[in-house]
Amino acid sequence: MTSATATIVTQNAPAELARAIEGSQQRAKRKKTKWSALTVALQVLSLVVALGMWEWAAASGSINTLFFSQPSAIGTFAIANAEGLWNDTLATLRATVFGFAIGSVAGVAVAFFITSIPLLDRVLQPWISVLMSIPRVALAPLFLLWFGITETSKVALAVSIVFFMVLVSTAAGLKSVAPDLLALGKAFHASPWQRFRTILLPSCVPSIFAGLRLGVVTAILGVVSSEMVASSNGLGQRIVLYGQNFQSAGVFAVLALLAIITGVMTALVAWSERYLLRWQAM
Amino acid sequence: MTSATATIVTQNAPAELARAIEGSQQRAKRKKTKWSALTVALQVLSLVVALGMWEWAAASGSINTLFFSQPSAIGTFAIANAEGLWNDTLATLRATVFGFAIGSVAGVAVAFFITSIPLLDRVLQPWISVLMSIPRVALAPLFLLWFGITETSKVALAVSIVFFMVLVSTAAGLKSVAPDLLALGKAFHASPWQRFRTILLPSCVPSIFAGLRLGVVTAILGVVSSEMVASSNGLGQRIVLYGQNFQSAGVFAVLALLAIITGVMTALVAWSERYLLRWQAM
Amino acid sequence: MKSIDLEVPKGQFLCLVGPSGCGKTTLLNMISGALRPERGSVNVNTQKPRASAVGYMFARDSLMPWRPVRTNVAYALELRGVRKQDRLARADEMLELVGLGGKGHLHPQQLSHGMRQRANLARTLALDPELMLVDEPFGALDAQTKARLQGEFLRIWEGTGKTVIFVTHDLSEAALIADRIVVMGEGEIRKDITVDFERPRDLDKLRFASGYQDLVHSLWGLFSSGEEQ
Amino acid sequence: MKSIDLEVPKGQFLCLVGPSGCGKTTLLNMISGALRPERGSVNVNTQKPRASAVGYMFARDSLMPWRPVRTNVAYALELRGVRKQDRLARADEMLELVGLGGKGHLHPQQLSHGMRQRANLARTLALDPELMLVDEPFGALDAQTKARLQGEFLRIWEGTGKTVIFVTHDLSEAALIADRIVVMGEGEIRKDITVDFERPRDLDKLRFASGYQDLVHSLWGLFSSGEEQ
Amino acid sequence: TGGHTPKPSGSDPTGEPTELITVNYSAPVPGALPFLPVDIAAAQGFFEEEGIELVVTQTSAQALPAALTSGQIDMTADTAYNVGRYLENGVEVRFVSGLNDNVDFTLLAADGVDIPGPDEVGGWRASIEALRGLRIGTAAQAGPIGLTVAALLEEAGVEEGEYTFVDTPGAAAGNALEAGQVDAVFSGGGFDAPLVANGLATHVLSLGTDIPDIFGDQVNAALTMTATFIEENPEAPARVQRAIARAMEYIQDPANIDSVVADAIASGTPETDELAEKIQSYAYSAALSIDGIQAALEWANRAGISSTVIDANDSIAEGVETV
Ligand SMILES: Nc1ncnc2c1ncn2[C@@H]1O[C@H](COP(=O)(O)OP(=O)(O)OP(=O)(O)O)[C@@H](O)[C@H]1O
Ligand SMILES: Nc1ncnc2c1ncn2[C@@H]1O[C@H](COP(=O)(O)OP(=O)(O)OP(=O)(O)O)[C@@H](O)[C@H]1O
Ligand SMILES: O=C([O-])O
Ligand SMILES: [Mg+2]
Ligand SMILES: [Mg+2]
Repeated sequence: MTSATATIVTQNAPAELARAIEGSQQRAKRKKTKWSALTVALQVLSLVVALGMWEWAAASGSINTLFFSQPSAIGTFAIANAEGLWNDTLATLRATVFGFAIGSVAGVAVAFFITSIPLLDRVLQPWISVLMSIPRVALAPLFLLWFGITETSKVALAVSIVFFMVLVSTAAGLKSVAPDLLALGKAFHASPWQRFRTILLPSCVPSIFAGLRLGVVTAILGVVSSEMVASSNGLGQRIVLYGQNFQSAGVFAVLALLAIITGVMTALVAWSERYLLRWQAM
Repeated sequence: MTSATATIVTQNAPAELARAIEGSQQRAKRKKTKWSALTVALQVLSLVVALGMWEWAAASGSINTLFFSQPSAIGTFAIANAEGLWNDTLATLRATVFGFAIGSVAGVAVAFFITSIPLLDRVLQPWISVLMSIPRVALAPLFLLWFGITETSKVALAVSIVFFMVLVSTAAGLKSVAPDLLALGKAFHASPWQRFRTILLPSCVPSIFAGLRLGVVTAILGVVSSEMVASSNGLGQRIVLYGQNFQSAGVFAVLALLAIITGVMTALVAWSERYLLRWQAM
Repeated sequence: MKSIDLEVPKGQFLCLVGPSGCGKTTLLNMISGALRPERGSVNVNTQKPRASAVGYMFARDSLMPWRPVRTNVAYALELRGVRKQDRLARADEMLELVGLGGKGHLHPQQLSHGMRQRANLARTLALDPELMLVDEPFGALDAQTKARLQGEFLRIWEGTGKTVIFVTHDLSEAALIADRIVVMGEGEIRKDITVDFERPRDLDKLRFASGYQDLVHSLWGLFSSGEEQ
Repeated sequence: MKSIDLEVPKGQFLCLVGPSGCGKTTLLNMISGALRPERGSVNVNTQKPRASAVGYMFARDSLMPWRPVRTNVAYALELRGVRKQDRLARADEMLELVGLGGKGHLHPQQLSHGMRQRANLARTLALDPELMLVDEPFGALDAQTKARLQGEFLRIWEGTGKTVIFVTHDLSEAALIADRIVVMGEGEIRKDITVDFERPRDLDKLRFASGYQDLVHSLWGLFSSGEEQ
Repeated sequence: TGGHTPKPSGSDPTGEPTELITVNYSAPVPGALPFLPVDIAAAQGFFEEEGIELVVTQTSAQALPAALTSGQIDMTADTAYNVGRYLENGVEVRFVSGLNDNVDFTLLAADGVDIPGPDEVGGWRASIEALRGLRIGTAAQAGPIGLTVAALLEEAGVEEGEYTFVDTPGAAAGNALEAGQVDAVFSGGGFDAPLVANGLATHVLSLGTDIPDIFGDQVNAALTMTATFIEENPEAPARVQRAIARAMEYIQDPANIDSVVADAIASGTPETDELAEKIQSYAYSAALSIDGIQAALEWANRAGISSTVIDANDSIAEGVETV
């Protein structure tokens, strides 16, 4: 066998190391401040380029505006119909917020309850999978019978989706609480309620929020689907109306509003998560 | 300050300990063999009770069979319409499998590509959130335009949902690959392709499958939504058809078929996951 | 068939040593009341009720990452319903005692491993337990930090009169700090050794005293026969 | 301003000791080529190209949990494109060498910590490196397993003529196994000590030899000034 | 016209103040021209003048039966032959007002697909027969229009399996034509106009005028109300019919055409240059034609939309004007 000689000559080596270390720490920091100037600039640029190409393709006739509309027409349409769109946006938003809130709280509560009884957990597993996967739009007429063509009906449809998302995600989190902390609770004789409040709940914050992030998107989906099937107001209804009547500018305006609602709600959820998990960044 | 005396008298203590240990190991094992006889029995029982109550409520007139049908009628309907249902099940299943497969592969591939370029990752983040959150049902007409009222159109809608689910989940997994293994790849001078094949991909299997599990459900949802909006075959179309024709037994028969498709596909995904992660159980 | 019959008198510092998996942690859990023995009995005679009289310090630091050190230290008192003001005052006092005065606002991740184990100790002390169960507190620390914390642990403990059952894998550590070493191995008590170095101990000196060296040497002898799997 | 100027001759067993965060791992990474120094130079003179000549053994075992031990050990050879049959044969040979013969089909989780570090060693040896970089291999083990593995590591290494740079926190360990101890501290080389106990060493005897005890004593002296943060 | 100045509260023709009746209304397709009188009556305040508060809800065809049964919706506009299906399934609805008399469905050929018109040799049967082997878009193949087309194809000797139906609800017909996925579509209610105007398809025939032996006598669209609601509000049918009658007059007055077009667009009718002309070609009528309804209900049975023939007299609300 052969062997090696290693000569390590690092001049000003401590400074060298310090720089390497500093470099890697800066890299770590940069990762946290996601919104660097360059990133934002490129995001804005990509938006402008995408809209510009769309407008140009429509103007040059490469795409049929009957179906694809064009950014300027969408803007004009939105301004002309601002009041009606605003009212329906509020209606959709209200139902979404209610559906999201009720579905989330119920999902978390039921997850804690079910996982506390392992047998119940196992028996309900297939029920949850099946109920979770039924296309809710097909059930909309039943929701209508139960809740009427009211806000309740939209909220109920949203709840029926959000609930399962949050339930499944929270239950998964509960199954991976650090054993050390569970042992701590036992050794310190925490009561069941103390165990829940000081160990389980804080431990599950990340997985609850994983569910909530999906929940926001699905709450809107539920409300819009419900509105598309039957309702007296809301953006979902406008999609059907504009879609049927060849008003593609209207369809895209509504999609943009939905994207804004989702964006704002997702940002609020992400902000709450960051706030509750601020200790992770320390 | 006070102090304590502790007297520990455990007779046959080693046997004692051995039993405590054995007990906890058995508990651990029981957790793995989820399908204990009791669990299965209770699952079957709960199904029987639920169907029985439904049948009874329908027979006694407590619920309106025009909308809620009843289990016996659903069974009869399914047998009478077996051939047509079977053909449409195949059509829906085919589109679902294609949509799921394409969306998953593309989602994983794009996740690896995007996360390998951090700037791209950050610039695309808001685009992904927005595109992910648009209610796809509203886009169905556009998909019709791009892909026609063909199987391609259904597949495309499913892909557009599955893709983002798997993308986001895989990207999250890539950001939490064990640093030790990344260091190993560097120290052993693995090429980028070797790094991908032997470290990144195996590390991400759990997070890819988290996306795939959601992906199965959403693939079916996408195909059915597409079929409900416009199509020449498939179970989604049958939901609309039976819904319009007051055949609630048909609607529920289709929902049951959808639940079976989802169940089987979910089981296959879970089985693949267990197979690929069989080392975790060792 | 053998039986474990162990009586720990008031104020004793007992070290429990033995290989991985021989049941040291299980035994501590039985003493703390977290695990109930199926046969035999565990008798803990304390003035306060057991939940308040027995303190537990874990192998890992097991601090809650979402709480600052101060409320982590006050955790056991919080569970006993002590008023916020009182328990935080007590936590600050304990932090001062373990040399973390003024660091109460930091989160565990902001501390070094050694500092986290000090916080862990402060948390255990906060309840003023009569019996302290300590499970490999210094196992994950580097040699120097370990040496420093061993000294501080003894300095804090000596004179309190608290009973300590201290689990460790490290024979040298046991010889250094204990009044009595109980060697467990594959389910039996192999040896029960009394250590009579005078207290308070100066560990930096003791480490190189010949009496100590001889004790460690003889402890090693106990393991020459056993083959590790 | 200080500078690190370190020359490691062929066949030397060098121990690098020093407190957490002083840059030991960073230095190993620079030698392995995984990290590029911004200034200064790292010169490794080997017969084979650097990628095959330098072996790296990690602090944690860093075995891939999804591979059985055999293909874990063959990993470095797989990366170099060695044929499957050949690399598995080599892996089996290495496993035999570290005392894991016949355990190649097991997954890392099925092994004890000690066995995992043996597999880790086998993986590093599989490439037949000329220079071995070893980062705290025994840090997480209990005292007895650690003692056994130290002995086996030396037994395997002695006579191969491989150069070793071995990072540890444990001064007693360094004194036991090294030809030379380099003490790093907050960015500087505090001391460069030659250890001339004869080879091959019988660790069980050496542990209680007075020459060894004196060396450890003097090493401890180096740290009397440092205060832990 | 008085439509722009509704009275503070409703009154019956005798001038006595009446109680305000709230009616929940939904059309299966908002903005369809056969239902235009309802939108005009609402926009011009004719319902308010009759003491009716109209609450407009949008309910998909899929959900409408449940909505009617559960009392969420009191009144709906629909094709007359579809009402047979409601009644047969126990959804008790009654005709309360006529809307449009002439059956309003057209066959459009995709750009580049040659289908002979009804004026050529063989008449409408030749046109329909030419669909053999083609892909035909209809709004819901299992719905009334899909079944109607299937029945026509059979009349022309084209068997099931010799053509392909593709569901193209609403504007999906346009998308399907643009994408070349269908060779012909059946459309109506004003939604056909944009397809022609945008060059996506050419007009081949209209069922109502070009197939007089089947559709000539049928009533096209009508307003129905649930029996439960009529029982609770016996005056409602007559009041609704009067409001619709006012709307008809308003639509038929050439002076109002700009206002009518604006109201139609606002309620969702696709905007085309020919909209005014198109509106004026409709045969709106508030009085219910018993013969026309009977013809429609008979067609429903012949086309398989309903399995029995319902007696038109049993399906008309009491107290409304019939001819
Ligand atoms: N929750 C559990 N599930 C399964 N087995 C367990 C559990 N807890 C302990 N054991 C088993 O019980 C035995 C004794 O464990 P214990 O933790 O008491 O050992 P120990 O002496 O503390 O070991 P270590 O030194 O590794 O901490 C071990 O074989 C362990 O595998
Ligand atoms: N990827 C990284 N990101 C940020 N900082 C890093 C990174 N790698 C190392 N450092 C920092 O560089 C310094 C030197 O680290 P290094 O790992 O070389 O120390 P060490 O002597 O090996 O410590 P230990 O004994 O704890 O392993 C430390 O302060 C560490 O925090
Ligand atoms: O066998 C060992 O664990 O070293
Ligand atoms: Mg233990
Ligand atoms: Mg290191």
